[in-house]
Order: sequence, then structure tokens, then C-alpha cells
Amino acid sequence: MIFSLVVYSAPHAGESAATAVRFARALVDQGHRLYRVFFYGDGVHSGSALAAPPQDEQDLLGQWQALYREHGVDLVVCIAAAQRRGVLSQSEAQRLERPAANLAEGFELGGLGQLADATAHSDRIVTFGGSA
Amino acid sequence: MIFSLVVYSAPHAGESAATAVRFARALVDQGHRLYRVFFYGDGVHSGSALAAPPQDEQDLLGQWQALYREHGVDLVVCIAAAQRRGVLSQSEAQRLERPAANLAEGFELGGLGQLADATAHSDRIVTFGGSA
Amino acid sequence: MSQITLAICRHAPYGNALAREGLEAVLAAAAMDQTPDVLFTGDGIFQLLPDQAAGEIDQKSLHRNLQALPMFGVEQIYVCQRSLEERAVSSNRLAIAGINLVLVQDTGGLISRYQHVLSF
Amino acid sequence: MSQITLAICRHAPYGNALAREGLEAVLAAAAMDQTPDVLFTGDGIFQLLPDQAAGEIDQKSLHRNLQALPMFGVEQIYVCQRSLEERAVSSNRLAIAGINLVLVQDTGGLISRYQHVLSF
Amino acid sequence: MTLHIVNQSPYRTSALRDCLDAMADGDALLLIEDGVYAAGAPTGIAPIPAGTYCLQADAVARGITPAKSITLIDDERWIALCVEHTPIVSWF
Amino acid sequence: MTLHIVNQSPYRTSALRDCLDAMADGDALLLIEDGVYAAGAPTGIAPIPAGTYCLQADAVARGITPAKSITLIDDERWIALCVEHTPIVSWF
Repeated sequence: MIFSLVVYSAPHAGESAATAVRFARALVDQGHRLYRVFFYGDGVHSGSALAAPPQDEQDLLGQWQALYREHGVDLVVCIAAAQRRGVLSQSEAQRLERPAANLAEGFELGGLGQLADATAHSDRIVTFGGSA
Repeated sequence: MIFSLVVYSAPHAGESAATAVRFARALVDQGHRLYRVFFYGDGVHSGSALAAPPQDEQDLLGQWQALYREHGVDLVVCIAAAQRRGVLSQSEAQRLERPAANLAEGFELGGLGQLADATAHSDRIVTFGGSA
Repeated sequence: MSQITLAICRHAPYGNALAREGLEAVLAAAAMDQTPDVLFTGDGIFQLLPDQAAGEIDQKSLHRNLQALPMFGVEQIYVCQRSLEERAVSSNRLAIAGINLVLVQDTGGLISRYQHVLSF
Repeated sequence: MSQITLAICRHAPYGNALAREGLEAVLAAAAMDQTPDVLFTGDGIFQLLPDQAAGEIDQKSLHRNLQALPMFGVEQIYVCQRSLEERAVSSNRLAIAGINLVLVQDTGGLISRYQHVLSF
Repeated sequence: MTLHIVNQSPYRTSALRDCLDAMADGDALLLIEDGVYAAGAPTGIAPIPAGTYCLQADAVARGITPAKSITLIDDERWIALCVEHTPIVSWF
Repeated sequence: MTLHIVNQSPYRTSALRDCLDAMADGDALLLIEDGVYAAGAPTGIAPIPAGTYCLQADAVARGITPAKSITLIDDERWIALCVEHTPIVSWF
């Protein structure tokens, strides 16, 4: 079955981002197709290459990137939400005249249309909401 | 009177970060001393130099930096919370082998001791909590 | 046949970015001819209050996003009646030009008609 | 004379980073000889539950942070009795080695004794 | 039939109550993350329907022992629930 | 006397209720951000003490008309309240 996930919560803000990546891993391990993970709201921070949690905490970035490397999972960070929050690709950083880029390898910036597209092409959408 | 503020919420996640910077501005405009603003939890994203909100939305980063430039307000981003969330100075980026730095001018990384120090040297502490 | 997508808007405006970002997602989907249905429930019904002056807190009014809905083909929205009552908000106050408000009592029944639900 | 600082821990562990980061802030202050008093209230009392196996969700147990408190001079903590009752948690279950649990009924009175309150 | 997922403490936010208000007959409810606090002792806050599911890892992580009427599941079973239900609604 | 600040909707989280449970005689309560939804029509959720303050900008932004018993204030008066009270407790 074809799944897409929507992730709203920033990594290390609570448990949601970790639940999402664990669920994503379980999906592909069970042979389902993960059409897209769409990072929206504070979820865009998942795409930051600069996160450096202590060694004894979860490396969520590495887990998302492994899904990309091993299964080509489409990791789309909403470009409008990311601009507001400071997650930029090299070309966006140049265009917006910001001093650096921080979008991690494996993630791409995309428009909200990619969320609509995911609903059209997936059998199931699962949303991972923020912490309170 | 001497105030310090504690900010937990990320800019553009809700209203809290905007309330905090408006309150800080009002404090110094009224002649109070703002000893320190301590950014903790998701509040550390306030110190990201890469945020690029649309022209018709608030530029919270610029407002914090103006407080620093005009009044030397001490803007301290908790280093442990910032590492987890990907807000890094140049030296931290090198030490942690991350591809770029994004700590904005005017902000400095500091330990949790700086929060304790703020409570010891301030008459009042006001906390700006997260959104739900 | 079941409809494709229902967007559920549950957050108050301004206090949580999801209110604004949810409406932006609805508009973007509609612009791609994948117009979702929309349900306002819980604190989401506060998005529909008239006379919001968000400039007072240096934000843009959400009303502009709501008023754009008909231009993108969203001509009716569902509103949870129980949520209105709990918050003592009369549905008469919620007029948005070009949009028909449909009060819903059985939100569970409404939800079950869709293939996908996006929560904002 | 009023005490300096009370740290109020109101969040459940793991679901919100403030639970962990609050305890880290308490330990850091104590390490600087500015030991705050600590009140667990609301969902914060869930931090004190025994038998947490946070490894199941790939997190570190908060219990390690709690057990470090006495080493930093925090030898008693306040716990809101009403919060325990609302959650049907018996105070007998909450033993932490080296820490004396003081049940509080009048949290308002407790808070008023301090110069500063940090909320986590 | 809909699968509802609640990840918030019932003591802290209205997510569970809002969800229960929007459940239709035959819908399934899954408690995850801080939502598992609703699976413990009876609380009087919100009675959970019989047959509710609870993510075991989240309950064990928090030291919560769910009531007998609740079905403990792992991620694999969660995915199966997603396959069996549509739509899937998250309450947070 | 303590100044309590609540920034959450009373319909959505327990912040206001928790705050009211922890108020002592003579304490002040200030509603800001989504907390101002508690200042509107009587709701039955949590009765607000007389003399409660409400940040006017946040109420006006949301189209909320606070009850007559509530004192609308600006940032300057908020700061004055902070000067007059100690400690200051934020509920979120």
C-alpha cells in the first residue's frame, strides 16, 4: 500500500518527530511504499544539517537520511515554512542573501502542492502532530 | 528595575516569540534594565541567522538584533539546547564537524549556568512559553 | 463514492502557526484543482470570528486567507456546532463573503466520508 | 525571608522536551550553588513514576536526572497533592532514593514564598 | 471506518476529548506518546471506548500499565490498523 | 503577591485551570495570546476572578470583547504589573 506522512513537529521538541521516523522505517521494512514525507510547520527543522545531538541521544537526521539512501524516500521540506524558520538550500540562501545554507542531503525544498500531490497519489496519509 | 527574560518558543511557531521581543522592547523603552534574554528549548531557533520570513511578516531576528545594537542586551542561546536543534556558532560547527554555522550576530552561545546567573542578578524573571 | 480530502482546522489563529499554515495548504491544494473540503472545529472556529485586527500584534489577518477561499473554488465550509456552543459563539456572527457555512453535528459521520484527513 | 527560586515542572516526560530540559536547568543551577526548590505539578508528576523504560522509545530515562538531584544538594522536592489525586497516582509509588517528597496542598502559598519562578 | 490517533495527555489538552466527540460507531482509537496516559487507571476525565489500542512502547517508556480493556500493540500492528482503516485522523 | 500569566486557550489546554488552582489570595492574573479567549463570554469552563487583566492587543487581534469585570491593559501596564508583583509565573 502507498503511504505518505506529514510531520509537523521539530526534532527534539518532543517525541513526535522520533515517532514519525520510526513509523516510516517500519513501513518500508514491511514492504509498503512510502511515497513522500512532507515536513511542514516546525517539522521543517527535521531537514537541518546542523543538528548535533549528544552521542547518547537519537540521531533523527541520520535516520531520515538512511531512509533516503536505502529506499529513495522523497523527503520534502515545505519551502515557505522553511524560509520563515531558517532552513535553506544553497540556492535559497543565495537568493535570500543569507550567510549560509543548512538543508541536509537527502531533503529537498518543495511547495505546498507537493502535499496535495501526496494526497492524490497515496492510499493513506498519516500525520505526526506537534507536542503541546 | 532589572529584568531577565526566558524564551522557550521558536519564532513563527506561534505568537510567543513575538510577544517576548515586543515586551523586551517595551522594557528598555521604559528605562528598565534588561540583564539577559535566555533562549532555551525551541526558543534557540530565535538565534538562527537563516530565518527569512516574507516581507509582510515580522522580522523577529532583526528586532532582537536591534535591541543588542542599541542597548547591548545580552542574548544568550543555551548551547546544549542549540546543539540538539542545529543552531551553531562558527567554532561549534567546526568542533562538531557540521557543514555551516548559523548563529546570528548579536547572539552568543552560553551554558545553563547563565540562566541561574540571571535569576541571581535580576529583580524579575519573565518566561515566554511555547504554543500548544 | 468517498470524497478525497478533508482538512480539519482545530487551532486558534495567531497563537499557533498551524492556523495560518493550514489555510495556506488548503489554498495551495485548491490551486492545483484538488480542492479539499474544510471543517472548522474546536478552537479552529475562532479563525472565523469577525473583526479580527491582527495588526495590533503585527500579524496579518487570517481573514484574508479565508476570503480567498471562494476564488479557489471553496464555496462552503463545515463548522462544528458543538464547538460553537461550547465557546458561546453564535453562527450568525461568522459570515464570510461567498462562503456557505454548513453547521455539522455529526463530525464523526462527516469524517468517515473521506479518503484522507489533513489536520491543522 | 523569601527563597530565591522555585522551579515548577509541569510537563510529562518524553512527550515534551521541557521535562528533560527543566531538570537539566535545575541541575545546572544547583551545580552553581544556586540550588532552586522544585515543585512537580500537573503532568509533571508523571516524571516521578517508577519503572520508566524510556529505552523502548530510544530515549534516555529521566530517572537518571532525578537520581542526580541529591548529589547536587536537592534533597527534597515538592509534589502537588491535587495533581496526584486527579491522575490516580499514589504518592507511595514515587520513591526516589535520597529525596524526601513533600506533598503540597496550597501550591499558591508555596509559590508566593519565592522571588523567582522558572516554569518547565 | 476511521482510525483516530491521539498523542496528547488527556489532563493537559483537549485532543482526546475532541477526538471522542468526533468518533463514529466502529471507528478505532489509538493512543500514542503522551496519549497513553489515558490508558492507565480510570481517571474520570474521559472514558475510553472498549477496544481502544495503545502503543506499547510509549506506555512502557512512561511506566504506565494500561487497563485490561485496552489492546497493546507494536508499530507493525499500528501499520496494519492504518491499512485496515480510512481515513486516518491525528489529534494533537 | 504573585503575577500569573496564561497564554493558552482555556478550551485547549489545562494551563488556565492549573493556574487558577495555584492562585493565592491577592494574586493577579493576566491573560495574553490565546489566553484571552478566557476573557470573552462566560464559558462554564473556568470562572475568571474579578480584577483579571487582559492584554488588549491580543484580544483586539482576535476579535474578542472581554467581559466588563476584566481590565484591559497595554504592554506598559503589563510591565508595571511585573514591577508590582513577585514572583511572576507563566502557565503554558
